[in-house]
Amino acid sequence: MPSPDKVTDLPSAVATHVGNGMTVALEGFGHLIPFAAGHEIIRQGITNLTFCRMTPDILAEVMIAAGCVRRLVASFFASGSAGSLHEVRRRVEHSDPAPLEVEEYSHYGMVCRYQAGAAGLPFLPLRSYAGSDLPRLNPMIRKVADPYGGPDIYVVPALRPDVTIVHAQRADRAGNVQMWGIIGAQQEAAYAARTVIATVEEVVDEDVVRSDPNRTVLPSHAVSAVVECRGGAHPSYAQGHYDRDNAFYREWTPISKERDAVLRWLDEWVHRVPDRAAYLEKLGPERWESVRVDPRTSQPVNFGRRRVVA
Amino acid sequence: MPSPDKVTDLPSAVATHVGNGMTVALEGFGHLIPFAAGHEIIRQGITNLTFCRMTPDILAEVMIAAGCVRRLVASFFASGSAGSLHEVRRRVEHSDPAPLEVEEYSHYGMVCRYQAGAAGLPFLPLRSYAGSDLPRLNPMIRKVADPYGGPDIYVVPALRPDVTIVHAQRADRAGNVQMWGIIGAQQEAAYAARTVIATVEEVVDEDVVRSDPNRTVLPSHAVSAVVECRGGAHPSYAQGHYDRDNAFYREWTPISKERDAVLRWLDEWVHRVPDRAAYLEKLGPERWESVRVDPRTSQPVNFGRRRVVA
Amino acid sequence: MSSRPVGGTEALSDVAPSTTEFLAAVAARQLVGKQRVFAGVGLPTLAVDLARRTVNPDLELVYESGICGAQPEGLAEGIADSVLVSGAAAVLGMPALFGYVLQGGHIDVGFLGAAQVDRWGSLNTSVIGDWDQPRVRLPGGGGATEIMPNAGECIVVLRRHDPGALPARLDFCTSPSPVRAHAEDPRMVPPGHGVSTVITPMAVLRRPEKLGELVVSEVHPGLTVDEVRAATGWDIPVADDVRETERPTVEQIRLLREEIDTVRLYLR
Amino acid sequence: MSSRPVGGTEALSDVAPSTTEFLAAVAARQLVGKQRVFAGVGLPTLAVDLARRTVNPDLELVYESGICGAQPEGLAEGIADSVLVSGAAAVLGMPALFGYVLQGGHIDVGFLGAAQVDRWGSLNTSVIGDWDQPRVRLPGGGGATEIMPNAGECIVVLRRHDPGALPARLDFCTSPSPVRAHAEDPRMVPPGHGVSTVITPMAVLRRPEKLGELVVSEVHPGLTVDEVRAATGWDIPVADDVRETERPTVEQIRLLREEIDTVRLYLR
Repeated sequence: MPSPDKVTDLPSAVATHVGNGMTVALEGFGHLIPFAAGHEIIRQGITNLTFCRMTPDILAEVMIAAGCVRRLVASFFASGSAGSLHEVRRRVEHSDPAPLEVEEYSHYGMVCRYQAGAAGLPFLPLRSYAGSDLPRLNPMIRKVADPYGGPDIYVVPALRPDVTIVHAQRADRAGNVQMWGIIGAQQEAAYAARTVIATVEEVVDEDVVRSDPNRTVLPSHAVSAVVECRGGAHPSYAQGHYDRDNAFYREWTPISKERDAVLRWLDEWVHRVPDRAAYLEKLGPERWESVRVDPRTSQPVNFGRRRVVA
Repeated sequence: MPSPDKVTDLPSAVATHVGNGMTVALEGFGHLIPFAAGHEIIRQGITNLTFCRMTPDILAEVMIAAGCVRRLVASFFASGSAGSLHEVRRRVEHSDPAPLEVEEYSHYGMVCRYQAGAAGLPFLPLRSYAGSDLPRLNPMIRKVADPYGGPDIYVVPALRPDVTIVHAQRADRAGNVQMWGIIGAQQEAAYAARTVIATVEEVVDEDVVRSDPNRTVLPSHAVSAVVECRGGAHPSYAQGHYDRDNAFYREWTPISKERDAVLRWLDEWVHRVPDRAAYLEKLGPERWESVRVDPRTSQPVNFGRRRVVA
Repeated sequence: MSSRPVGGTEALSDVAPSTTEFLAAVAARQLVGKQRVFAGVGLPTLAVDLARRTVNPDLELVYESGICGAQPEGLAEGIADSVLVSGAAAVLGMPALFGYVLQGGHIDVGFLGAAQVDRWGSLNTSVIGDWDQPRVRLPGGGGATEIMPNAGECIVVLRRHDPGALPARLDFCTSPSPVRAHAEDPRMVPPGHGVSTVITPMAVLRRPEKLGELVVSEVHPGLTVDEVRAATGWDIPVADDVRETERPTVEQIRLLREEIDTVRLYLR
Repeated sequence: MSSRPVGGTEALSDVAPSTTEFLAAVAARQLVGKQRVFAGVGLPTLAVDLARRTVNPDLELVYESGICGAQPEGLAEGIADSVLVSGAAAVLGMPALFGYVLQGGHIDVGFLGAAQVDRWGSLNTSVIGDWDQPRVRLPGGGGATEIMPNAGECIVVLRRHDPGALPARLDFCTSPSPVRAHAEDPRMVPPGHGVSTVITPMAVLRRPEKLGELVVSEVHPGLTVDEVRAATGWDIPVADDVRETERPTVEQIRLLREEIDTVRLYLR
């Protein structure tokens, strides 16, 4: 059964689908963070993005520092689990070198926004925010009356990115994307978007994907472009492929503290690096060895095959 | 790590958790239908149930015929994909031998009801019902105003069964339940319930489950009792274990047409059969051979193991 | 599966098609150029299989059971058949399938059946007679209530063409046309077109306007426009370019009989 | 993992615990009899690990990243660490984790951090200073805004005890106490208790009533009730049965240093 081949390279995928002023979501909750795609957006000099990401982190820092982002829509602003995002802080606290618009929700608020966007709904309700200051500062968090007689309940509006970019372990050429380990809200963020780019560790034969259809997080109809991009989540990780580069995260904090250091880093690791292969080469085999993981494979399950009746 | 052992037998699980007058959901969308559990409910003479099942089918017919059910909450009333449910029809069309209350939604309406129940929400919105006669007949389908200025939208109320029963391919003794193939709305129906019984083809070692945590549909905290019950979905199927017994479905139609025939069938196949093992024995090895499937296994994925730093 | 091209022009000769075969062949032709179809069981199963072997090898089959991109090795006996799962591209839970795939707008065509279709393409699949004490209790809305507003368009296949199946007024509206949604609230008109095509044993009816009504578009060989109109429960308009329905080709019939439904599960 | 019982009574002698060790040991003791804990990174990681090795080997660890029933082979450097995934009982997507597990009421205890805690146990994790031009921009709500109303109870660990961290008035309320929800609308009071316990470097504060305020419950060895009250930003009441905080045992400190955090990731 032939299917349209969606495999392309990252510069083409970004050039085709990401433009100035768009609303762009790059998701991945501490896992499978699409760093390579973010770097390509920087290299292409795309600006004025409304950048959606539940957990802005080093990826958000570099994209903001590079001037790609006008507005940040997010729910937790920290590097890794707790470290400060100094580039974000400079802009928010001192408008240095420029202000940054921030639209803030909680994690589940963002998840519900993506869910509503994915399901073509105007909003979804959630049991948060009663008594919080967040709704006062974010007028998009509203309340509806419960038609079944219960108390009012807060709702958040659908989020519909122009483009969502995710990284995954594998996809076939048609764009059926499989991931495992922490899958976060990627399915929702992708279905919420008009266009989806999936970077993957491996493009695999469709037989691999079809041997385990329950593993598919994004069916091909939800995906516009597939890019094979080994190591595309570094310095975050890809479960079973390579581990998080914790040393990188620790090294980032002093860089983050000085804007000039961030810009130097961008020059060295993004602008002067044509693609992820070159980035990994620059990183070097020793560093890569430090994040290698040993095998621990899932036990296969049987999907069965109907026997031909003689 | 010791965990509470939730493995029990089916009579104990049903006797402990299912009582007269309860709201009980038995879910499984054409796959993994918990027939064995339904038969046990019949054997225990439980009555006055509000029986929730998106697709009432032969399972609903036999439970209704046996006098277990007062009210049916559902979205598609047919045997398999299209055959009439004559026991349901007799009651609805002629109150023969007694009336049956029916509360009717669409499929997604039921899914949203379970989702709302699972998530502790009073209701969820969906883009159905505008112009339909269903809301006029079912006062639980209501509308809310969109606080973002869009048109009104229909909502359905949370459904919170006292007990949800599902069948799955496997679980560990702690109650981590894994299924594959069609997974329907079982996760939602289970999380919506106060109590969950999972019947499974196999109780497996926790290492099997933990080798593939993304396969877990119900973590142990959502499950009260685990029952090993091979063949527990017959005449429906368990992907990779045995196929649907299509002959059984075809044989059912003439039985369904006469209440006496249904009662005779109940006597022979439910009341006089102590448990599923006896049922399968009565079914016979030849019949079982007719639903056997050949292997077609998933390709394993690597979850990785962190290397010990020397 | 084979996808060898059909010799689409040779006339049908000695192999007289059954009504089912005729309907399946007509239905398959509606799928030219479509990407994703929400397929039901029975006649739609034959139609999508035939379409994939003839006019549209890339057609993606999606089932309300959660299966996307099915590549069945055998004929499915239902929308939840294990043969649709083995080798599929994806199996999603129902919240994702109904919420993200269908309500999210990814389905081009939904195939629906119905007991009654009215002039606006609203469907009754719930009851014949009164709701409280129906003469016939039908299966109900199922997924059709969602497919109708959310699929790009819906194709209805009817096995009868008479004023009972095509009445002036439905006994019950299970799956409303956008016309009825508009009547409830003009702002609640759904994204989908609603019913675009009704295929009956007598004719092909089409509804070109989203808020318009059905017209007689094609009349099956051997029947007249007047016969079709007389068998319809309202005064149905006739398209300016009404024509005779294209007959199934020999190759289409051969595929249905010799490759698709060799066990005569649906071909009767 | 080892779950050998702790010799819980011997006095701590020559191994002086650090503040982190002390807080972790106090926090671990709060987990007696609890089933499922929503664990954060840092001190909570030490606390839940210590609890599983001592007072509660069956404690189920749930992370907002979707992981249930983690059995890490190493110390996790974050709530999304791959070691939490490998060998876990389940990994769920975030809609299921936040919707069904947390909002559905399956979490007994949530561990939270905060920049500021007020007398009702409301938390600020958003900004110090004004929202529009904050002096310090903090990480924000994250999952805490959901954990607060939906977990059975919340335990807050603070690394400071002074009127800045425990102010009379929050600069911003990110995660409200049920008291604040009640003030907005008495019908919107959430299912969870809110903050039950605040563990600081000086004391253990408890909030026994869901709509009540924090009281000084335990004072760490070497400190007085008056010192604790003076370091608190409001006139905090003192429990009738206030007592000295139990010291970590030698075995608890040994476990923390020699088995749990051998690389001194969090023990500083």
